[in-house]
Amino acid sequence: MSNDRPGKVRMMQGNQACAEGAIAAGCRFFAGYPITPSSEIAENLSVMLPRLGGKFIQMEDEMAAMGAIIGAALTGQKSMTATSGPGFSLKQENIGYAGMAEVPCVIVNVMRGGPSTGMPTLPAQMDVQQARWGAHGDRGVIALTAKSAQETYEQTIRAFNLAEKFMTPVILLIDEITGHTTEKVIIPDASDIEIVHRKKPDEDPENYLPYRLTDECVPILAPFGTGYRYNVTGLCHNETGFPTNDSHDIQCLIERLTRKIEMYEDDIIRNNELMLEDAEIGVFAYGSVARTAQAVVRMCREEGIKVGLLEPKVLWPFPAKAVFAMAQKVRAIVVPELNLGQMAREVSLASECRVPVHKLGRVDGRPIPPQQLVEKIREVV
Amino acid sequence: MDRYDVRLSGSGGQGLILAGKILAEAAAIYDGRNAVQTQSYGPEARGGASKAEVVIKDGEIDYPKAMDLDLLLSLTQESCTKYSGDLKEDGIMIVDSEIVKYPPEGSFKLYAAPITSIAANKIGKIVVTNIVALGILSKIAGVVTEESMRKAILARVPKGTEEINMKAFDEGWKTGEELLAE
Amino acid sequence: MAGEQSASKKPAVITVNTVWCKGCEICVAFCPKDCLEMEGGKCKVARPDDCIKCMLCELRCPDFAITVE
Amino acid sequence: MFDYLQYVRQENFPHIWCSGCGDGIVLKALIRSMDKLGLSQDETVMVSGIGCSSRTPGYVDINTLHTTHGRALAFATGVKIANPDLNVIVVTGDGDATAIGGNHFIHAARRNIDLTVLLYNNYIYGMTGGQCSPTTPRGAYASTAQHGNLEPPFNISGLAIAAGASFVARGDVYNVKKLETLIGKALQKKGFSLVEVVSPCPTAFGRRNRMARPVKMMEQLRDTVVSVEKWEKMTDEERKGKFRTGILKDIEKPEFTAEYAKLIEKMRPEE
Repeated sequence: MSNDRPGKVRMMQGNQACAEGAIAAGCRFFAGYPITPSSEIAENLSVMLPRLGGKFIQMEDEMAAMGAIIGAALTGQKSMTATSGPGFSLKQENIGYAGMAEVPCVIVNVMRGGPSTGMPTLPAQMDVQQARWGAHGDRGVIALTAKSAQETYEQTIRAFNLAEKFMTPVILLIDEITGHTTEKVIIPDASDIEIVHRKKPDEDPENYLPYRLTDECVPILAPFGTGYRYNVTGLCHNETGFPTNDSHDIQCLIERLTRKIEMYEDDIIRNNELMLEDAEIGVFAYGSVARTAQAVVRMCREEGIKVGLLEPKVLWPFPAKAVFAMAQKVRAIVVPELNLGQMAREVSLASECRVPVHKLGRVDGRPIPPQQLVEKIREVV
Repeated sequence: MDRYDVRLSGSGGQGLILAGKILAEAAAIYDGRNAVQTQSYGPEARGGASKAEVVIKDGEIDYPKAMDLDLLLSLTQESCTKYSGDLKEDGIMIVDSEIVKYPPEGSFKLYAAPITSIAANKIGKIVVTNIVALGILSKIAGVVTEESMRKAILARVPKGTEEINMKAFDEGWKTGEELLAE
Repeated sequence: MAGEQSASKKPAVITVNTVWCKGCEICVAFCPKDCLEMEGGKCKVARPDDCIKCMLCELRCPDFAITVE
Repeated sequence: MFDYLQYVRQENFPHIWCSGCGDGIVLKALIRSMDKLGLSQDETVMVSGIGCSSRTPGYVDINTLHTTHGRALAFATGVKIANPDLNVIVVTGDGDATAIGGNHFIHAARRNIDLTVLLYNNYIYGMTGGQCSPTTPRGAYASTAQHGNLEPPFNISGLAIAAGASFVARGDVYNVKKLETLIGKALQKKGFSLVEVVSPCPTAFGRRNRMARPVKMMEQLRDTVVSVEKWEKMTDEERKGKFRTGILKDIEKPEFTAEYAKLIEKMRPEE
């Protein structure tokens, strides 16, 4: 939102910024299914993609949309889908597939409240743990978040970059407030945007192993149709890509799927800190709630309460180190969120009982206004 | 400038979300400040109480929803009753005089004009009610320049409707002047 | 395919890959000339000279185990 | 001699299918059709879901994608739209395509996207142990219909026709040469094309329904299959217990990826 960056200034909704970010990242395939409050992402891309020679398709259901983007990604296209809570649940099996088969793609979830159909038109942050553990099985997960239209634009690009770099589905969690808030977005020149493309194999097709074990832990999958014929499966497989029941191969695979994210945590995780150096009360807030928290840090400082903010831009992998560092400095941590403590739980774990962690969970479909958080902090003090 | 919080309320289908976007763009793009526009809506595409909110500020806007309202526009009785609680004591309330028969009492300044009728009768198109309202509120609030409002409207309205929308804005602006003079 | 085969006068060479054969007996049961037999749960070429190279055993073998030349 | 070996991944043989399973017979017919049409192995993709038939991709030396249960058509739709130059073949079964994947099946047909679908219909869930499927005949026995199946079965080809497929054929693994011809026609068709292949499952279906021997199941096929031409001349009485094979529908209609290419072309001047 700072005005000093070069670029073109436009007013847009978070959902539109997401579509613009996808295009800037090189996304040329979108498959989706209508669901409030994410539908504007699909609507915008249905207009933009064919103009760029890209492909848009509204599929028959959420599972189909997720399957279609995996299929498209295997041809080398950067692919995306967008949904909201119930649709995210329906996609989980195929998100797990993309994790297992190591197919890069981006899933945007404009969160609304649940369980079930819950609150279609109202904001919530209730899918934070679903993003981590929604699909069955064990693997590393990358999930980003954003609090404004500008950040949504930037984080959508980053989601594609991380997907391509680590060959994995990447989730972007925004909420109804961010998705539907119209505000300034500074669109940088294309030359100023860092774009990552997945690696291409450099060996002959005869020697090619799609899931070759390397120190990097990230496979190199050749796009279908480029002369490298291999098999992709959701079953446990070995380096060849064919299914296996070999205990060693299976153990290696599942461990690698977790390790390939864990070992790069420091590169992936990004946090924003506000007045944390001398803070006595630490606030941990993400997504649209981080905006409330920013306002509250300033309001409390005016009152003489030393509050600081730790705002993660990446929810998974969880920024445990930053939370632990904060826990060593402050007297208490407050976690305001639009759920009943999904991240507060992680914060408690990461702070290793150094300080009390106070939850402020609002689940009535309304944002947390600054006054409510200020009162909570006064109570904690 | 400190935050200026505006809420445009009425019923779904009156074009208040578009009006909110226009107001925000006038402030942010053409006046070069910051503005955020948010909305709150129910499952109905038409009818029901609906609101669009705009926060205007020179610096970064953290909390994006309107808090203490500087200005409330209400085009229906239901929305006026439901959404007027956050209006500041010295705030501004603009209502459709023919529809909002029972505005709440308070120390705020109340301006009432037959906004819907102006659109329907003087302009001849009820769909421009939102633009008439924008004309009135931008004159009364004085928070966005007239020139920027005109540019923002022209950039947003469908091609071929520029003239009628400008006419609606002029009429609203004039009504605003009259209300201020009273 | 059948036309090519009948034009050839060479005797048929029927090969069975007994590692791949799963002994379903389909080839044996539907050979019009009764050239094949089962032996130890696998297909065995018993009377190759009777083969008319109709190819049906090869076409119907689910296991990719029979070829006729 | 036809050389199947250049098309298969020999390292994965012998395959996992049971003795007498028709799946290998279908695969061979497909390979011969591909060879006859000269389809490039590099530019052909096979997509499958879950089940016995869906293990086919592991054995074919092309680009292969073994997906989640029921979703093969969704993945295949993504592959085809993203790169319409690829030949995309979907291999699926009666349960995979018409139970859990029924929605994708009807919509891929409605969309008329250029996919060739080989649907192996064996009336049963073979891989999971013989549970009844949407095509298990009424009264037949299955591990979840041990008192006899109460439900009426789907007519899969009829379903595809009703949903809008441009090419629908039914074949069987007894009449292998005819099957090969039908698959060849389906591969050449620009549009959604289905070949429903009636293919026996002696292990999971046959054993429970007094046809444990593969030969017995093949004989039953031989005795119940009627060509569409002959079918037309039969009385209702004569048709009882029999089914048609051959081309059931073959029409020209707009194909999705071709229509999309036109849209992109139309958008170009605006750039």
